[in-house]
Amino acid sequence: MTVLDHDLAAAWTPDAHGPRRDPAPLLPDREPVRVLGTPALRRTVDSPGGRELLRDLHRRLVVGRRFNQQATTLTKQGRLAVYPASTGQEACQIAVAGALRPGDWLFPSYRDTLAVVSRGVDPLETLTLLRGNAHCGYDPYQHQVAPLSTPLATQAPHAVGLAHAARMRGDSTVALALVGDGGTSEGDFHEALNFAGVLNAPVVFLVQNNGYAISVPLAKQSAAPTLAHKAVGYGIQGRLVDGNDAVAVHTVLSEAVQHARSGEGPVLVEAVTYRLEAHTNADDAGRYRSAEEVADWQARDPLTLMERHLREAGVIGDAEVAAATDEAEQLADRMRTLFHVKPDLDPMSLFEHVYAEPTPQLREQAAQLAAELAAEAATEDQR
Amino acid sequence: MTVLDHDLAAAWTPDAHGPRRDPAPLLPDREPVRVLGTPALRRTVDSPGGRELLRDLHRRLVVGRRFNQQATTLTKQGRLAVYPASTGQEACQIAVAGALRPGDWLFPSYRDTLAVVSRGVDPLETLTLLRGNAHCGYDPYQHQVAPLSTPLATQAPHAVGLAHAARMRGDSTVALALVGDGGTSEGDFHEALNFAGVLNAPVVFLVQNNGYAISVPLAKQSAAPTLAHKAVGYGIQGRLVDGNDAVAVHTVLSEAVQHARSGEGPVLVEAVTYRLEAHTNADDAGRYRSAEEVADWQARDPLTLMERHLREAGVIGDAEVAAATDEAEQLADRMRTLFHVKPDLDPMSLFEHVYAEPTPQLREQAAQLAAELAAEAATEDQR
Amino acid sequence: MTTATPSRTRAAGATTLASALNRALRDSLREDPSVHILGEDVGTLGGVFRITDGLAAEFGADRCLDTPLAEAGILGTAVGMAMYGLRPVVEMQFDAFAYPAFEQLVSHVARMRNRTAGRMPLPITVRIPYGGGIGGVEHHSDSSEAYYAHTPGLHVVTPATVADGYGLLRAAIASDDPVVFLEPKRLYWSKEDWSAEAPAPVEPIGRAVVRRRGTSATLITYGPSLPVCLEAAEAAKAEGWDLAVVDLRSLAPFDDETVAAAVRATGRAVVVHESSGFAGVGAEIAARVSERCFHHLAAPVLRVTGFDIPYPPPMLEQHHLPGVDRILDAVGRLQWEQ
Amino acid sequence: MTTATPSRTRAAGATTLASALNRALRDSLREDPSVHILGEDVGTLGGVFRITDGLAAEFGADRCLDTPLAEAGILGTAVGMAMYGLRPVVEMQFDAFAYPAFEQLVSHVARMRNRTAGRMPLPITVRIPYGGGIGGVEHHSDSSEAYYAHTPGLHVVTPATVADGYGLLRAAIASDDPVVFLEPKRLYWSKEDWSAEAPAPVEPIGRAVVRRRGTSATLITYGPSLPVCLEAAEAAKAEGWDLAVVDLRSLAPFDDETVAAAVRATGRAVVVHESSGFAGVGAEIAARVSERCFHHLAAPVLRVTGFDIPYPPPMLEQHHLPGVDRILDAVGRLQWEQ
Ligand SMILES: Cc1ncc(C[n+]2csc(CCOP(=O)(O)OP(=O)(O)O)c2C)c(N)n1
Ligand SMILES: Cc1ncc(C[n+]2csc(CCOP(=O)(O)OP(=O)(O)O)c2C)c(N)n1
Ligand SMILES: [Mg+2]
Ligand SMILES: [Mg+2]
Repeated sequence: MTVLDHDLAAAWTPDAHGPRRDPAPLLPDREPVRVLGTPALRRTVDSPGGRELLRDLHRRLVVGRRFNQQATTLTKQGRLAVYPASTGQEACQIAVAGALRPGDWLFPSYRDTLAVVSRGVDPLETLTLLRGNAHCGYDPYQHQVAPLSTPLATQAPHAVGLAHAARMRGDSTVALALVGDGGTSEGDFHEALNFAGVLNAPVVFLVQNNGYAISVPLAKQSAAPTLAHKAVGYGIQGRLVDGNDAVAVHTVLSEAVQHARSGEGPVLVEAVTYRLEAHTNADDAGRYRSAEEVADWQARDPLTLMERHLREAGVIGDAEVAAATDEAEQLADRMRTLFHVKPDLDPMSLFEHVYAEPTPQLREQAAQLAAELAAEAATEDQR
Repeated sequence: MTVLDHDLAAAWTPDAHGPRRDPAPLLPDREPVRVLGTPALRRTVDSPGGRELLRDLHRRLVVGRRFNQQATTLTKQGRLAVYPASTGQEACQIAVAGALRPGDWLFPSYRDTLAVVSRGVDPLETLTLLRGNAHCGYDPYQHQVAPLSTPLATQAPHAVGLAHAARMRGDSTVALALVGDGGTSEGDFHEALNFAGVLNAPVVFLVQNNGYAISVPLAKQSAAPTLAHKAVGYGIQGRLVDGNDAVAVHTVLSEAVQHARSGEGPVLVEAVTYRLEAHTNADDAGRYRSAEEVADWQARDPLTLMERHLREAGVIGDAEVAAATDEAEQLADRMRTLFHVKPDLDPMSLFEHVYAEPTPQLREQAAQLAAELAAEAATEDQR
Repeated sequence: MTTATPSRTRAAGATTLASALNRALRDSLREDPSVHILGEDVGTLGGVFRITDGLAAEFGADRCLDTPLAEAGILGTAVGMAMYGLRPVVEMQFDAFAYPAFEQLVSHVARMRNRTAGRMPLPITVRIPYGGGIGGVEHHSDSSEAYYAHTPGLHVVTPATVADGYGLLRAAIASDDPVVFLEPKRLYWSKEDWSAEAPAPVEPIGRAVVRRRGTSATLITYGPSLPVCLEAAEAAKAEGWDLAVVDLRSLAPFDDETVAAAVRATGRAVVVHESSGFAGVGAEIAARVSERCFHHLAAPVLRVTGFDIPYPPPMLEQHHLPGVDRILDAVGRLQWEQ
Repeated sequence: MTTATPSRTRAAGATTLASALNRALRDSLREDPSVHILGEDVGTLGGVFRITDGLAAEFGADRCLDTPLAEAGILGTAVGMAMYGLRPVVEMQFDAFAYPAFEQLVSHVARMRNRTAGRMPLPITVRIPYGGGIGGVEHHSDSSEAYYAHTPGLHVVTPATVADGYGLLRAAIASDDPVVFLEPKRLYWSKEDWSAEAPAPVEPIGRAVVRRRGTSATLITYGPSLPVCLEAAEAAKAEGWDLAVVDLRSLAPFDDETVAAAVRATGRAVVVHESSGFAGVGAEIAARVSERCFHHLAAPVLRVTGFDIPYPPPMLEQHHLPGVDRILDAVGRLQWEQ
């Protein structure tokens, strides 16, 4: 070979346009990480604080399931306009709260009401969107929870921007964005992960791969080896976890959050799970999936799984289960009470928060509505 | 471990939601594929038709460089409104034409005028967009070339749709979409690759990674190991090639097109190259890159490289170089002649192709313009 | 997320808008092999509103394709399909979820024919369920017609009746131009005596229709507001007003002839639509009616529209939507005492 | 791609709109540490129009950030930054390249304050160079203001003078509401005697200004069409017309007071803008002026706008853009003989 070739060889590495990352450490786990039913569970039990952690996860799972059930019941009673249940995905939903610190931010998607409630937001405030009385009933700054995002994946870039801003400020905040398997197809998902990689923002993306986007199965959504493999294209770390194993999700998410917090970069976590209920109460899941498939996954219910393994490991017994069930019933009671009170509705509020100050146009329109309401009230008084 | 665990282990492979691909075959070449200066060149020379292929590639490179030069000169003379030169990227530009068959489709980006001309489109018709007399001056159906796309990456989904349509029709058409390194950040790029993977559409994406998106260097564009690594996230094959090695680009692109044509799926090819000129004539590249860097890449000029290696290999000599130069000068001559004729401009054409039939509103507006033009003409006649 | 799909109880002879649309799609697929439907959940599920119900089963998954969840990708793919000679019909799941496809629509779908001097037309139909009144959560009730009507190169149509649902959708799919087909989702389950056996011939796009003759004033409206206007016209009788009602059906192109004639006949006009008023389609209607009928007008053209606010949560939407009272109030302000 | 950046020859005391905008950004960055600029090529290059020239050097790459090439990502990232208390200023490179960010703008930026009952305001400024007349190739000359003006929750402003460039941009950045700041790119290099030493105080958004008093008729315009209208008003003198010219500056909110007063004073009005007329901002202006000034109008409000066609290639753009003659023609049609 000539000297020229040698020179070129140096130039023609993948680094020709600057330093690039080695792909090897970015590739996800070969198999989804599991703890329940593996030797890792024993290690967790024996670790300092391990038993408490496991009991806490179990308790949250029990309460989480009850939350989903009660919200579903309220919907059947007409108290919620629509409810997209996370039944079957509770391991992911509750792990979120445990993996984040108070200052961290959560960016939920429309199905993630349980994650929001697990983070501490009041159930009534969380559910206003689905009840129909207000878009976002909670103060995002109280528990650092962004509004539930209905347009899919659009909140992922918000998480990146917030994490980036926090990092510039010198804060140790981590942002966690929740996306569905369907949501990963959206351009915003791509742009968010790319920005995260380039900015090295302290952000974690959790994809709850429940196998369906409404009726569309994963095979029609993506041909990727796993969704976690998408990480490599952004130079960020991919992780794959059993999304029905609450301990595994907790562990992997905690590691990811720690990775992001320490400045090592963003992480994309794929949790393989299943939604046991229909897409929403309005959906007819029988149109697109078989009863056998649902039964298969019911046999892998995250709650049953957890309870069985923790009992087996001697971490919980009847007392813990009873205590958790009690707490769950208290929540359900509270929800029933809360939702039996008619919501406070002020039509004039429609104009209040469009801008910091209503524009002259909105003042005119508000006056029109006020006059209409007054006229209506007068008519009713006359009766 | 219990039976339950065993059952679960089966469920918890990455295949839990259906068959997924093995990532290994999707990962790109570890180093960009090179032919020039490697033993592969000799093999090419000795293969049937090898010499002809190499001479043809060389000839096209010479002509392509001249095209860029002449278009740049025409721009300085005010004959083009703006010109984004592909100088330095000619190896990629001309390889495109060679890799495609007549029935195949090309989806170029705004910088790819040389690729369009190499495919057979008339230079005058190709350049109307940049001259300013018409948006797309050529008939896309004549040579199966979509209009040059100005909004970046937006033509990538078009390529997927066309390839998918052709496949449904049973045609053996392949679509090739050209995107820049910057363009890979757009949501449309992601959505196109994802659709391609899911539909298994016969489409090839060629990313000409020239290190910059206007002033933004690759390191601020992507943290990926290589852009070709993005393929794995879509379950499609990634390839990495030395974009200044015309033979390598030709080889890899031809393989990719064949891969797509045979139904094996889409391919993402990253060609590492460099734009030797500024972004366009209006750009000041000195603001964002050093003279040394440009000089480094000038030393790796695809044309010099090709000529040197082919001479060394005894494939071309002075005669071939002279013949190629002649052809190049003929093209340049023709361009000068073509562009010295004033373009035909009919203001009334503005209304002709907005819809199949002008709407009543457009007919009114056309009448207004016609009246104005008549009045102007009358005024000029009076003088 | 999906909103409730009200149960379809079938009265004898009565057909819903939803099933007329389904029938139009089926007939189009049957008659023209180049017609292909694509979108989120349009295949196996039949769409969240069931407008594509049964079509994948009858015509195969390729003709009625479940796509990945990415609206720009869906419309961009449709562009490529149209380039190859197909006639794609795209379903956007809800109004606000068409926004990710905005660039494809405005920069390509609307302009490709013009860009290529007529050589590369894109006969794409983009179906968008739009509007409120269905108790939908945020992003499920937008009226986005003004964005599309303002974009040269697009036709924008919206049916308000079952028969028009069929006829306009057939016309949209048959059109060699891209058509944004806006489906008033709260009328999906409204019924009419319409025979699926002998559907009306496909009318060309661009003609408004007078739904009710009247002498006092003219209501100009379209889509989901038509039934409200007709109700208002009935109620107006009690006030002594005989109101004409014009249903535009096509926002672009606009039927100046029918509209101007209907306004000249009464000398007074109110434009009614759900979408926010500011720079809405109603502004265009009011402006061109004022321009063309100036000397016939006894009063300014008034508008009754949604407020200039983001669409409200379900429990407050009735205050936002133009209702009968608000329309009658506007009619009352048409300077009758002069 | 980028269009030519004309050379900036500096007359003594004369300042260009471009440098006034640059100065407004610099002053904002200096005075408020929460102000952050982000966009394509805004850092090292200083933007393709050099509006951010020197800012990365002076304030660091974090305060003036070169982003990846993805407009939805840019605006979405800005949303997150604003949620954390920053005041992002986003640059979209050209009008048509803001379309990929349409969903973020309409579904989030415009609605977050309302969605959260005022708890999560998004003080984001989205700078968009817009309009034609610069010989730009396709997608580089769109006038997209109607899309934004129709969207509740956004303020939409556009300067037509150097002083307003500075004042309005400062006001936009200072505003606690999201502002779409439309920069008429063909005025970037227009010069005025404006002192960068003592810039005018920042005015609140929402006030129009009468640029020329007149008695015969009122031209209502904004942004790139202001100089054309002023020129038309000069030319109109020869026809015996004394035209008033109103510069809206803010499309939303709209200054009804100033506009209505200016129209009532003359009884005749022509609205002028570059964007396509159909369902454009001019329709809103004409509709509301007709509504509010009905009995003062001697003629219908006319509109002179771009045609309802995709923006033409550079060599034909002069036929599309409203020019002095077309404006005077419209003034001539204001029924003077009555
Ligand atoms: C941009 C956008 N497009 C379409 C929809 C309508 N939609 C709501 S939920 C859904 C499926 C979401 O699937 P996935 O992301 O897997 O989340 P999952 O429902 O499984 O939790 C769709 C298509 C939407 N909300 N946003
Ligand atoms: C959607 C969109 N955003 C922004 C632009 C403006 N623009 C034109 S070229 C360019 C850089 C493109 O970089 P790259 O994709 O690497 O292609 P290259 O110019 O290097 O060929 C930009 C930002 C555009 N054309 N389209
Ligand atoms: Mg899912
Ligand atoms: Mg590049």
